[in-house]
Amino acid sequence: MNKVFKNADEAIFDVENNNTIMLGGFGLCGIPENLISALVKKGSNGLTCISNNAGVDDFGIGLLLKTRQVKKMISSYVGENAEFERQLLSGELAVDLIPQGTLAERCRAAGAGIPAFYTPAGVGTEIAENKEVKIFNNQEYLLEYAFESDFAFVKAWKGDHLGNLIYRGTARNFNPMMAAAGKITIVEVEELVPTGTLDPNHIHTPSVYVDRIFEGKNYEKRIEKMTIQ
Amino acid sequence: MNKVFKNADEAIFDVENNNTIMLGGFGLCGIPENLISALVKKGSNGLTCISNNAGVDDFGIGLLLKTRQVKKMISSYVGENAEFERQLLSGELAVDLIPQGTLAERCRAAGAGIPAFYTPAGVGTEIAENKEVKIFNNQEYLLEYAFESDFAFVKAWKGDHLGNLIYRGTARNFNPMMAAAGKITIVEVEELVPTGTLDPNHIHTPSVYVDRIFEGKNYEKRIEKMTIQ
Amino acid sequence: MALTKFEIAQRIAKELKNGYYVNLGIGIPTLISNYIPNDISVIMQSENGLLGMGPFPKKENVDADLINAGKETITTLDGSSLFDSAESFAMIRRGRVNLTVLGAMEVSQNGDISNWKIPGKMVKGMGGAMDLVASAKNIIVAMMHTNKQGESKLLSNCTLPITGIKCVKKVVTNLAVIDVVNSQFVLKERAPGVTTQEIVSATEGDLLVPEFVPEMNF
Amino acid sequence: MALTKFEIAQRIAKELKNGYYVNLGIGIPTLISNYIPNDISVIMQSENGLLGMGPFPKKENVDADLINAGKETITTLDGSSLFDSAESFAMIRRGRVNLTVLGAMEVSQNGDISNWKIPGKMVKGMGGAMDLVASAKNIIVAMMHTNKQGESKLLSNCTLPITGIKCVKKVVTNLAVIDVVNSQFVLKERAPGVTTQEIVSATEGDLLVPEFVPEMNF
Repeated sequence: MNKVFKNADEAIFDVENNNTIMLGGFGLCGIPENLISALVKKGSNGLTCISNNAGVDDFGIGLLLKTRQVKKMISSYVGENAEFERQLLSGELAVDLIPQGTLAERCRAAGAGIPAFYTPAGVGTEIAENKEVKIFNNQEYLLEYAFESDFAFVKAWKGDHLGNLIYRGTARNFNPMMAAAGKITIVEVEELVPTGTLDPNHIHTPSVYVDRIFEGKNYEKRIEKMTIQ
Repeated sequence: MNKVFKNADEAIFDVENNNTIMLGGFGLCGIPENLISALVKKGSNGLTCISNNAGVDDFGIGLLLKTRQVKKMISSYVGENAEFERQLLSGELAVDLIPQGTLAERCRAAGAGIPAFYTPAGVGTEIAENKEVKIFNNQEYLLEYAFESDFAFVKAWKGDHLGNLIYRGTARNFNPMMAAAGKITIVEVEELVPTGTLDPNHIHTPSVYVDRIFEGKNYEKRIEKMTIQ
Repeated sequence: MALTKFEIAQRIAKELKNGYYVNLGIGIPTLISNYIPNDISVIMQSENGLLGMGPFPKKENVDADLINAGKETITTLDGSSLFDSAESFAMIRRGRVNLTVLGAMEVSQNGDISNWKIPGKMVKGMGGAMDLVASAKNIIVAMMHTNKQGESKLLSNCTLPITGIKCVKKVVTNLAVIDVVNSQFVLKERAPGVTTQEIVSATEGDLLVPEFVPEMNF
Repeated sequence: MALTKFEIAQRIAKELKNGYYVNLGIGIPTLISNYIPNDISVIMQSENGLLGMGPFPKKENVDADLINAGKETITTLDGSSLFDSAESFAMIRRGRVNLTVLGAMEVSQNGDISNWKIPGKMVKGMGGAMDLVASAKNIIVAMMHTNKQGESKLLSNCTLPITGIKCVKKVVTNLAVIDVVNSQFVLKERAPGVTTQEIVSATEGDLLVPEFVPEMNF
């Protein structure tokens, strides 16, 4: 079975309107740049995007917002871009705000075949509304569910032809859990290496989770806040 | 804060009778040899041990069984040793058998501050007795709880003075989840290296989970079933 | 002629597809790796934390830190990955392992399996079997058609404690290949020279027998 | 004299102990890292996946793959470790992060905190704040004692949407150090030159004032 695709355009051949897509990344760090561009080009719309953030006006998921391909964002922190705010206020865009740790764990649960789990985050707040509360050791916890998604768009540093992945720095963030969670997991890597060149002990995402992989190009890796000494 | 201890004897100074201890390892692979020996020497008894297996007659947790220090085993597969069987049949030893994936996930949940989660393993079997059943997507799942333990005894390959750990091969197994789960986590490593010598991108267990660390000695690393070409 | 356990393994090997991730239980299932067709590549999962399990090591390469779920010393391969036990069962529960082959004491016609406990005997534990049968999408049981007393192991209901319910999709025995469909056994193939009548007699559960039942080929 | 935000950070830095793992929120909390005593070593957690956050990089070492939770470019240190977001919040929920310092819009006398949402204004989200306040064992709030309208931010009940309940242990403001004990604010220290009466007036919630309230020292 060949998992290697030529490029992002070919790898997303079966994305359809109204699909739910997980996108790795924290801010603009570790985002699947090539896959986002290909999705803009493909024009699929009505999308639900699960991603910690929503990009900036002219980069990341912001590009999909500009083309109005996104129906709903499921994120922990958004609004670093004006178009997002405009669409939200006008009602064109729906947003589900979820505590970041819960967002991460709901991805992890999906990737681990755990349909639901209890977490303390949000107890006593408005995000607890309509959620099941259970008490363990005299403390309240909320029941949270695994995410369902049609695709996971993942960015890794190195990957082999079988789909084993290694991330770099804090670009790892949500990528490994989403890689495991996606019904179909599509991965772009900065460097596609021959199978057998990565140390089995250093693999972050085992190949079993990866359906498609390709070597991305023209990485911009934009920096949101350049801070120097 | 200094986490580095001289040896296993000093590292387990506060283990008490009737404590619950998690012990890493699968079969005899990746077991905390030095800590087990020190525990035999210390003689603490009435222990509850959470460990995938129970060792063999003269190695691993078998050593603690021989000295009758163990009151209860929580494991997925046991009985590779005669003394274990004798104590079990005579009623001296209690055993809780738990599906291996549930055992692993209950450790992981403990280490992740998740008090409980749902899993399909064991639905319709006798291990589902007295457990809460919930239906998700038309399938039944069992509610399973995070383990509580007083100590985690962990074996890693390399560790630095701060407690960052790297495991080797399949000796990783239950060690990382137990390292995260222990109320007090004590780690023995084959090689204690200066802080700064391990690549941050290759760390399997971040230092935050580790309370005590020491360089073990005289590793036997016994092989249960030697199979060669 | 009824199949040997090696022939059972050989027949099951035909179910493998290129690129499959496979978990093989102890016993007959382990033998399957000897019969993987040359033109396909499958990746073996060992639930103690390895994808891409290689053959036994040469004597000089034995490594105590590299064992499989049967606690045997093994090797890694190009493309292998190592991980912890939580991750290992995460991929199993997630349904990412394409095929699981297990031994069994009993299988019932609705796909229940019993393979972990005999009342009155020392119970060693279920290991990873309950997680595997609860989550794997494709489970094949490899076993003898009858037990040592000559009693059928393909039953209307399991008599031994259950390992998992409604999970077995296919059973390959020394006599036949049998699918589990709509709470019924369906006879798909006969061992060479074994008659349909012999299979029917050896099967306690409801067995649907199509008009033509081919002999297995390997 | 009321403290500057830098002095608030400086005072909170005194709460750090050697070996502490610390998560610092955006704003005043971030400034704390400038005041860590020389004789102790603390390890900064950034919830996007880093333990052992180092200073900003030199221009030539800027790495787009190394940012903190505030999305600023940073560096690693000896002993740093990198991990995914699930692991990052695992260690937070597990209670392994010793101290969390956050800004707030309001704190109530039972330890509730509001810092993520103002009704009628664009809501950007809670990020990791809800997880942090629900799990951290030791939470210090760094904030001004009153808002821009001069109204107290230390209240009997929060008026804004809550981020977490009964979680704040200590509040350090420009006027005072105040502990939260048994659903009551307890005045522990005054900013240099600030009177007890000034603090009482600026505090809407129940404030227990001990007979002697020392001035802060740094």
